Order: sequence, then structure tokens, then C-alpha cells
Amino acid sequence: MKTFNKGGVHPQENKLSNDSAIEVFPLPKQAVVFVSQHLGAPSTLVVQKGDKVKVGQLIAKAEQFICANTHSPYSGTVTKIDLAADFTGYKKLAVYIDVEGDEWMEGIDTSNDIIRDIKLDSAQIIDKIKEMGIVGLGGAAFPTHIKYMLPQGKKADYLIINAVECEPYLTSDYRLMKEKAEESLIGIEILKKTLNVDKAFVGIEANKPDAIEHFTQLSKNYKGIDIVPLKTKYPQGAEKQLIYALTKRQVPSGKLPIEVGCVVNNIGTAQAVYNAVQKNMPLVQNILTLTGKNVKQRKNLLVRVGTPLQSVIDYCGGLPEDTGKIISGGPMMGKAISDLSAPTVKTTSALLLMSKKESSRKEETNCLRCGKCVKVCPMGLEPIKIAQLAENRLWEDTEKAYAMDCIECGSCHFTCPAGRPLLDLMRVSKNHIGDLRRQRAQR
Amino acid sequence: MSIIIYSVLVLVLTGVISAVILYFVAQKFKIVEDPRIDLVVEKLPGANCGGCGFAGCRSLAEAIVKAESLETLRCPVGGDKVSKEIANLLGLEAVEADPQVAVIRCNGGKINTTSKVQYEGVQDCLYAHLNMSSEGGCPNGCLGLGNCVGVCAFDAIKIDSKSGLPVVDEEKCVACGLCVKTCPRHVIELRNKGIKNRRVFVSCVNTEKGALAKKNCNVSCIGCGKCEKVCEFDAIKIENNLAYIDFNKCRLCRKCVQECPTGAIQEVNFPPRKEKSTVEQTETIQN
Amino acid sequence: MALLTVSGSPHVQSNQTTKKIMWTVIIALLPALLVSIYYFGLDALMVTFTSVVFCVGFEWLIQKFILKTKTTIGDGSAIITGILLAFNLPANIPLWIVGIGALVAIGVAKMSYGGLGKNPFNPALVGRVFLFISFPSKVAMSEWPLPKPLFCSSVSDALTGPTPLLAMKNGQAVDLWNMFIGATGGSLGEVSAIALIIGGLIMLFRKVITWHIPVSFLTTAGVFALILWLINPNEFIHPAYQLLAGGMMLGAIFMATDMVTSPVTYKGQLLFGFGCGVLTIIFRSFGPMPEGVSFAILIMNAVTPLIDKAFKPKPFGY
Amino acid sequence: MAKLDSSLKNMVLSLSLISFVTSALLAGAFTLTKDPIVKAQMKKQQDAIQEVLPVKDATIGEKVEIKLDGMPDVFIIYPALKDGQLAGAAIQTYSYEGYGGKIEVMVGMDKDGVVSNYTILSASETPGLGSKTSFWFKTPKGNQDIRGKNPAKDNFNVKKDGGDFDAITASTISSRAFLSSIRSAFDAFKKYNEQK
Amino acid sequence: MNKLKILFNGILKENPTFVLLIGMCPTLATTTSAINALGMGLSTAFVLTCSNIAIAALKNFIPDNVRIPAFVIIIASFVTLVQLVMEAYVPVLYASLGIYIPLIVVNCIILARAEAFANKNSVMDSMFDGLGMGLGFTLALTILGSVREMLGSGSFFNMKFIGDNDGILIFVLAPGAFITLGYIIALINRLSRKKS
Repeated sequence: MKTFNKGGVHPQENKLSNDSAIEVFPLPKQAVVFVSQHLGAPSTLVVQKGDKVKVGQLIAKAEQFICANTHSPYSGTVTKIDLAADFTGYKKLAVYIDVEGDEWMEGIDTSNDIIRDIKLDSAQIIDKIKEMGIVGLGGAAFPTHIKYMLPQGKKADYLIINAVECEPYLTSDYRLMKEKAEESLIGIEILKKTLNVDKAFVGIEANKPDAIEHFTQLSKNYKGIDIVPLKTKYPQGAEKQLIYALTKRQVPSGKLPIEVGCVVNNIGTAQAVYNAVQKNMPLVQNILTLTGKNVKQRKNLLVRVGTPLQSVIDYCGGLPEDTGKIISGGPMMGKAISDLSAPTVKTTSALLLMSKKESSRKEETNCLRCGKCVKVCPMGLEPIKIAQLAENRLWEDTEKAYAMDCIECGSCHFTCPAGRPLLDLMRVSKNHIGDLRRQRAQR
Repeated sequence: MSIIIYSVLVLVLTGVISAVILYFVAQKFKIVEDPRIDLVVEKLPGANCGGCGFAGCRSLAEAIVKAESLETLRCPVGGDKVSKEIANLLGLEAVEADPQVAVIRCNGGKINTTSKVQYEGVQDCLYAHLNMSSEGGCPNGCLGLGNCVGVCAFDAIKIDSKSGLPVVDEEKCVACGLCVKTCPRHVIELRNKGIKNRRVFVSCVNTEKGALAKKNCNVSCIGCGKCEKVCEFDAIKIENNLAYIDFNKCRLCRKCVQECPTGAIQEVNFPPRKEKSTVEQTETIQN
Repeated sequence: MALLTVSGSPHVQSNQTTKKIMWTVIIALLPALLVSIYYFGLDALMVTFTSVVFCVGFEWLIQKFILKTKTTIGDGSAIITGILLAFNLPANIPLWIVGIGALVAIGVAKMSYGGLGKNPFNPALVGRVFLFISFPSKVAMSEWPLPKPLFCSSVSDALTGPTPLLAMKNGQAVDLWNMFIGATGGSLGEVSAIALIIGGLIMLFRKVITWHIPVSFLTTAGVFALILWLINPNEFIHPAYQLLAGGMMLGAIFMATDMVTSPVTYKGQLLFGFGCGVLTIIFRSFGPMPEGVSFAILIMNAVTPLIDKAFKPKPFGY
Repeated sequence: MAKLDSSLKNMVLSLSLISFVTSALLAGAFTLTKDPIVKAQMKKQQDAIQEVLPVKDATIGEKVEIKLDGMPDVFIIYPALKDGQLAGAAIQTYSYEGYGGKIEVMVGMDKDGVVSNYTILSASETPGLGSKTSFWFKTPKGNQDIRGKNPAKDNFNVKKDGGDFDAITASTISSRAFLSSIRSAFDAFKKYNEQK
Repeated sequence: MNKLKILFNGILKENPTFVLLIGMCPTLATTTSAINALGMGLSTAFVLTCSNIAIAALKNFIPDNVRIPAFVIIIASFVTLVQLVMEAYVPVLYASLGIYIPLIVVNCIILARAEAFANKNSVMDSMFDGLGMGLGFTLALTILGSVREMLGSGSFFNMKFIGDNDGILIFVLAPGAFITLGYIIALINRLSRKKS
């Protein structure tokens, strides 16, 4: 079975919500929609206080290159345009909407019919993706259309679809593959057409055999889509590792996948592209897994963007007593939430409620030099060394030790028997190196 | 006797030969370095703290020797005294500046805020800053994890265990500005030491709207503007819901301190007030 | 409800801890300890007990009163050092010497460098070599207690005789089977190859060590000894005896595999084992002393940072 | 006075003057201490000889240098004459087999070769181990004492090599070297007797 | 007052062995016993004081470019003087210090003080500096030697105090020198840090 070449760990899978089918989450009364929900330059607001909006109506426009549109996920009245706290507690510009009914913009096909015909050509598709505000749903929220506007002289050989879902607990992609496989495949077909490639690989981790089977069955109708089962190993779904596992190509340090002729997208993104291109539907909702060992009802929900996190949790039976940490995303790479009043955003794919016991860190002891972190690092770095340098604030040396190549998968921190905060230190050094580079650029 | 003659001869000859060789070698490989660099280095404090913006004292000295005016080249540690000495040495004009000291513009800490979340992980302000607003919810205030302490070469900053906030030792602080640069939240500011070391400043950097700021912290500046109105010297400006006192204009009248409804304005090194006003002030803080 | 915790990812960690690793090693050391008690009687237990008590005690005292840090004696690393130090000493050694050895092992070789994980040399080996150099008449490599029936005698009437290695150097015959099960003279823990191998398997199974160092150490030593033996069977010892005699097994399985003082990468570990093997046989065959395992491992400990530097992994994408 | 410039004249002058003065001084000192040094060395030699000789109040005869086949250096024999008769000798002997290289021993024998005493003249053996040779082989304990033993009859080797004497614990090599030097001394003494 | 300060500077604050860490070769090699250490320390102190005086007196006469050869000649002369005198009048100490006496020439304490102090200061100051540094060196060496002798041989200035016992041999050997020096320096650093 294919896999990447270096390191990797195998945390407990805990795919507890595998069997709950996708449920549609009821509309909240009031919603808070952040104006910018992507990586890059902020979007420009186009609605005003008091405006009536419909579902799918543009509320913020992308006016710069790396930027994405934001649409209203609700119909109702804009009551306020103000700062609102995101889940880290920092304030960002947001539109407050009082929800009234569920009236969609004209031209958006909300039916469940599957449209197989791809009418648009490559350039039109890119425009459509841009217009519908699609961003990468793998977590980074990078505007998708940028990936498909290939730089001069570069040609893509393969489209790679990341359906690995290597993070423990998460099941949203799995449910998507089970329930919306056809749509996703058409989405892949669309992306293939956009890139003008013959081959698309869909990497799925081997711990989802039924998804693999289901997909393989369906993909027979589509030429050039290969479903590749991958070894269950974290971080199989990391971009560079996935490309290596599927094509044996190594993305050079500091370069994008297109350097080796690959474009990578998440399976969720493919489905969103299908919705955008075939059904004219902007990215206003996504599948969110609410899970955790002590959660009463673990669910996979279809949630509109801008739903308060608290209401999602309440819907599933409320916070368990001993919750110590709430994570947006998976336990390996997700971010801890400090403010539950915050709303969901386009990339909120999971809410993981962990008990105090499960989530609290091990007691830190001295480094034993056991070398486990070096052995599990999928990027072939020496976390132990970088961490030592970072503790001594030797940022230039951490740069020489390739700290910038860290993909922050957390394998080192996961495996360390001494409980050293290796990834924390790694991130600190990456930030300081960033400062250094900025200073150098100024000179 | 012969032994004396021999030894004298051998040694003297060796001496003469080596002297001749040395002379020619020295002539050939003479290195010319501006001797003034060493003189300037001697004047500098030699802490190599980097507060001047150069890698160390010697780099600054090299720059000073080359420079034509001392305008931008100043050792913050040595202050005016060193500046004058160097100026005399090189025949340049000394640039005077008032002595400064680092102040912590945050009074939240553990006492005046209530924790809403708990931070776990590397004790590094920058890292905590990336992960959350703060334990108390203020997105601008001090995180109290002590990056400034780690960076201070003069041992002048300590984290107070009770309040969880850094405290500057005025005696030790030389205003090199490293802590100012390192603080991810820009909480620390260099201010003029002031007459008799007396200072009045707004001890808050929160730019949220008044109600929000007040919700998280008892002593935040709420941008109400009362201080701005009461100030006779036009020293106070409100910007982004935050008052700032210009230390060049402030005359230390302390009217603003009394006026501030939250107690965000700090006065340092003043003699205690008369009985009545102290009571008033504590009352306002309690409110 | 308690406060929510905020921290950077990852939010889960493996269940392996320093403590678990250390206690696994202690369990792995037990078979050899039992064998030594069987053959050397209560003296063996007494030496081991003294060594452990002194090691743990010194660590506690140093952390409490000199370094003034949190005491970490609970992690078991001092206990391991104590057992390993005892394993390297003869059963009839005066107990005060064991105390000095423990002080050197913990105080000089471990705590001086900052405690667990920071010591460049294996503390137990440093303690042993220190004693060996300091008290040559008492910890010498020539006369060691011979095995005797269980629980029968005290220190005073202990029988002494040459260890297998010395006997072989002097051309006397030794029994291979006795060496395998441990019925020979020698220091406490080194006599029984089978008990040590069992301990090694326990550690291997619990993933505390990997096979790289022991296998490359023993293979290298075996092959090198074989070459020498083929060149001159009269002067050099048969490789089978080389592998079973002296501290070879103890060194390869418990000493060289010490995480702290061995290289980090697999390739580095292979080279480390190779170096240990070659040096051991060189010291044994050409050196003035019959044994060389401790010195070989200590020298390779010193080289470890260099090996780590030479064998650092190649980053992905370069 | 200001410091002199580094001109050629100054440099040569100053260096040669300093050389001149110091060398003159040293040469003077050397002449003055020459005799005491020789005396001190002589005294050391004499003391060693007197210490090891088998008979007291003997006159020391003319020293004789003996060369043995296969041995690099000469052995020096100081015959002890009592009433004009050879009563024994002090033999300055050596061995290169020591742990730290050469060891030099002064050993006393009576005319038959019975060892009376010895002293180590120079050795660089390990302190505390090999350096124990200076007293080990004259301590009456176990099979250590070589005094009264005769290399003609007794086997001057360590037990480990099948000899009669206990080696110093943990320094077999130094013991071997020492005993070998005594054997050589006996050979040299034998040759001296034959030559006579 | 000033002179006293210079004197104590060398003994305590800038002790050459424990603080400046110069002159390590004799420090490690000759401190196997307290008496050897004392002898070495005093000889060094003598040479240091004399050379400091001489160099301070001659400093204006020596051009900069030949100062090192000149210093070395002066230092070497004093060392040779010490060597000759020692060999003549204290042959026992000479024998045990052996090759280390000539090594005083390249002991960097002496050249360092000549270069750093005597070359810039008056004769009197230089004398006190030399004396202070020399005494500091002697003190350090004696401490080191005493500790090593006590631990290694169980004696103090050759007076045995634990009877027949061997002592911890490693302290007489080279590694013991490093270990002892390391821990003494650690101790001194700790004490001085506590003071400040």
C-alpha cells in the first residue's frame, strides 16, 4: 500500500461519529458572518446596516488578487456591522444578520438533482469558483481559484484529491464520500477539466474501506479518476506527503505543489466546486463533525457559515461536564477554542470536545534524546535540535536547522515521551525566523 | 669563561637577527585601523545589548567613527554622558536626549481580570499571542509570560508573581528598548524619566470599545475622553478608544488621574496625596 | 464548569512517558538480578540495594540542596543507574566503595551536566570506570567472586578466581554453557547471557530500545573476533567466548542502548554499535586488561554528538 | 621617558642589549651553580649506592660499565670493597618494559648475587600503582620481598608468569619490568665477575 | 591602599587559576601532591614577580614590535636561574617537578601579566601585581594539590592520615586533576555569585 517515505505516527483513530448520517442543522435566529474568511487580503464589504439579504447574496467582494468573496448564508436583515470575536478571542469585522425565513437568491439550484453535464470551459469555471467564494476546505482556507490559475510556464500533470482524513475523530469527509460521492466525483471531473489534466488521484486512507469501495464503484463511470487506498498513518493527508505517496514526487522546500506538476484539493472542496459550477451555489454551508468521547450525540451536521458554536454544541446535547478543551478541527492540527460565542466559518469542519484528562498535556521532563521525534518527523527534521535552539533563542540557527520546513503536523509533540512542547517551540522559531527574514528583506 | 662568551654571543646574535627580521615583517604587514574605534569602544558601556540597533558595542563604534553626525547613533544605555564623551573625542556635536525608562502599559494581570480560559504550553508570549487573545479576554494586554524578562540584558524586568505582570526596576533599566521590540503586544513603552522620576501615563493598550474593554478588565481605558477634556496642556489624545499622554507635553499636574473613572492612568513616584483625594480615588477604583 | 484550556496543537499525546520507559528498563533488569542473587547469594542483593539507595539518595540530595530544583527521583532513572552500577561490580566489594561509585555516577556523571538527558556519558559506566581506576586492588579485573550455592556465605569467605576472559587469556579452559546461564565468575550482572537477553527482549518488545545498537555491537564484535581467531587461533579467543564472556552482553543490551548517550538516528546507532564492537575486541585482544566493553562504550559516547551530526536525516524536499 | 619607536636601530639595539645582559647573567649563574649541581647529583648517586649495598662501611671501587648482548644501554657496576676484597656491588640497571617506558633501578647484591636492597632511580610509572615498586618488593609480606633472594636460584618473575613473586595488585606490567631489570642486573654482575 | 588592591586582585578577584583559567599545564600536571604544588607555585611566583619588575623597568626601552621576544628572553632567563638554583640546592624538589620548571617559560600567566600589566604600569605596581598573581597561583595550586593528595593518597603534605589505605587513586592521575579543578571552580563561581 502506498504511503509517504519518512516518519509518521499512528494516533488512536477514534472515528466515533462514522455512522451518523449528515443532518441539516436548523437555522439560528441571529448569525454573525465574518467579512473575510480566507487566507489573504481582506474582502471589501458591500452591504450596509439595515439591508435585506438573501441566501447566497454577496456581502463582501474580493478586490485583490489573493482574496475570496463572502456570501450571506442566511436571508434576513443586516442589523449591525461590527467587530466580533472569532474563536481565538480576537476581534474581526463581521456582519450581524437577523435570520428571517430561508429565501435563496434566484438562479441557485437547491434541489438534490445531480447534474452531470459540464457546460462551462476552463476559464469560465475559474471565474465561477472565484465568484462563488470557494476556499480550500482542508483547513488553510486558501482561495481555490488561485490554485487553478497556473503560473506562466507551469503545467499540471495530476490533480490530487485529498480524501485521506488522517486526523483522528474527524468524519466529515468520510460522510461526504458516503453520501455525496457522485457530486464529489463530478466536482473532480470539473477540476480536471479546469486544469486540463487526464489523471486525478483520490487518496483515501485504508481505514475507510467502505468509502474506498463505494468510490471505486462509482469512479468506473469517470475516466481518469484513480482511487488510491493509502496506509493508515498520520500525517498522510499533509499536502507534500500525499503528493509523495501518490506520485513519488518531492515538492522542493519552500515551493508549491505545482512545481512538481500537481494540484491538490480537498474532497470537500471538490464537492463545493460541484455546487458552485453546476448549481450556482456559493460556499455558504459545510459539513461539520461534532464529536468527542463524552459527547452525548455525536453528529455530522450540514451547518451554515456563521452559526454560533454554542448553538451547535447545544444541539448535540450540550457541553459534557468535564470538558477541558474544545478544538476546531482534529486533535493533531486543530486550534483550541477560547470563545464559544464565536460563529463557524467556511473551514470549520469539526468541533471536538475533549475531556480535561484526555486533552491535558503530559508532565514535562528533561529530553531523553530518545530520538523518537526525529524518527517520526515526516519532513526529516530534527525537532529535538530545533527545540533546544529555540529554548536558547538562537533563531538563526533554527533557520539553518530547516525549522521553516516544518509542516506543523505535531507528530513530534505527539510521540515525545518526555512531553516536551516541541511543536510549540517549532512554531515560535518559525515566527522569529519570519521576523528575521522580514528584517533582512528591509535591508 | 668561554661559556660566558659563547652564551652571550649566541643570544645576542639571535636577538639581532630576530630584531631585523621582525622589523621588516612589521614594515611589510602593517595594518591600518582607525585607532579611534578602540577609543570609542572604551567609552561605551560594553554590554553588547543591541539597544542601539547595532549588533554590539564595536559595531556602533565603527558606525560612529564613520558618521558625520551623532544624530541617529546613540547608546541608549550610556545616555547623554557617553554621548558627550564620544562627541568630545571625535569633535562632533553631542545630541542630547532625556533619560528614558521602560514602562508597562497594562495593569490587567491576574488581579484586575478574571480568567476565562487557561493557557497551557510553552511560556512564550509570542506563542500564546498566536493562540488566543489572553486568559482574561483582552486582546491587547500583557500576557505575562515574560519574553521581556528573557530578553533584558540588565536584569531590570521581573514578573510579579501576584499580579502576573512585569515590573520594571527603574534603577536597573537603561532604556535599551529590547523589551519594547520583543513584546508581541507592544505593551512596553520607553518614556522620559521625568522630573524627579515622576511620570503620569495611561496604563492600558486596549483599543476595544469602552463596554467591551470594561467587561474584561477593571482598569482598562474606556476611551471616555474625560482626561482629554481636563488636561490643560493638550497632552492627552484619544485614538482608537484609547487615551495616550504625550510625555513631552505633560506637566505632571495629575488632574487626569483623578478624573479617570477606571483608574487606568498611573502616577509614579509622587508623594502621597492629601487624605481626601486618596479616599476618592480608591472609591473610583472599587467602582 | 472548569475553565477551558487553550494550547497549541497537537492536543493528544502518545501514552509513552519517561517514567514508563524507565520502569520497563528496571523490569528488564530483573532477570539478571535474580540470576546474580542465585549465584552470588545475599551479597549480590546487598550490593545492588546499596547502590540503588545511594544513587537515588544522592540524586535527591543534589536536587534538593544544591540545584534546588524539583526532585525527579520518581522517574526511575536513578534506580536504573544504581542497578547498572551494581551489575558492574563484584559481589564481594566493600559497600562504602559502592557508595563512592554512586556519588560519582550520579553526582559527577549525571547531575553535574544538568541531570537526566543531559549527561554525555552513561553514569553507571562512569561510576564503574572511576572505581576501577581508583581502587584497582578492589575492583580489579583479575580476581572476581566465583559462583557458589545460594545463600550460603558472607563476604569474608567468598571464593575468588579469574573471570572467564582472564582464564582464557591465560590459556585455561572455560565452559560455554556455564557462561551462557551465568555460572561463572564476574561482576554481578554480566555473568548470565540468557538473563540479559531476556531483559533485552522485554525492552525490544515494549519499544524502549530498537535492535540496531545491540545487533550491530554484537555482530561487529563477533565478526571482528572471528577474523582475529582465524588469523591466529592460539593467541586470540574464539568469537563465541568473546560474545558470552565479560560485560559484552550487559554492555550491548543495557549500556550502549542508553537513549541519552547513544545516537538518535538508526544509521547513527548502527555506526555506534559498530564502533563499540571493534573497540571492545581491540581492547580485549591487544590491551593490557582483559576487559574493554566499558571503555569502548564510553569512547563511543563521546563520539555520539559527532555521529549525530554526520547522520542527521535529510529533510524532505531537498 | 617616552616609549622608543619601532625603528630598525632601536629594535636591534634593545633586543641585543637585553640578550647581552641576560646571557651574561645566566652564564654567570651557571658558573656559580655548576659545582653544587654536580655535587648534588653525586650525592644522590652515592646515597643510592650506600643504601643498597650489602655491607656497610665498604669503599666503593672504580665504576665499571658492562654491556650485555641485545641490551641497548650499559649497566654500571659500583663494586664494594671491604678489606680489599669484593664484598658485593651496587648495580645501576634498567628496563624499558615499564608502563611508562624506562625505569632505572639501583640494586645491591652480595658477591654471590643475593639481593640486599634496591632503590628506584627514575621511573614514570602510574602514581599509586606502578610507582609502588619503590617499596613493594622490599616489604616483608606474602611473596613480595626480593631481599635475600638470589636470581641464580629463585625465579625472578611474577607468579602469573610462573615466577616466585607476587605482582603489585593491578600493575603486573610494572612488576614485570622491575623484576626483569633485576635479572639484567644479575646478568651484568655475572659478566663483571667473569671478566675479572 | 592601591597597592594592596593590586595585590589582592591577583589572589582573589582575578585568581589566575580559578578565575582567569590561565596557566593550566602546570596546574594540572604538578598538583599530584600539596608539596609539589607549593613548590611549583612559589617558583612561578618568583619568576612572575621578577619578570614583572624587569619588564616594567624596561618597558620604555623596548620598542613595541620586539616586545614579545624581549619579554620571552627576560622570562626565560629568570626561569633558567630558578632551575639552576633549584637543581643545585633543592635537588629533591627539582627531581619531582622535573620538566615542569622549564615550562614556566611558556606559562601564559607570566607573559599575560607582562603584556597586560607590567607593560603599562609602574615598577612598584607591577611588582605587587606579580606578587599577587604569583601568590594567587600558589594558593590555587596548593588547594588543588592538597585536595588531590588528600583524596588520592590519603595524606596531607606527606602526612598520612588514613593509615594503610590507598585512597582514591584517580585523583592522583590526570583525570582527577580535571575533576578536582572543575569542581573547585564550580564551587568558587557559586560562592562568588551568591556574594553578588
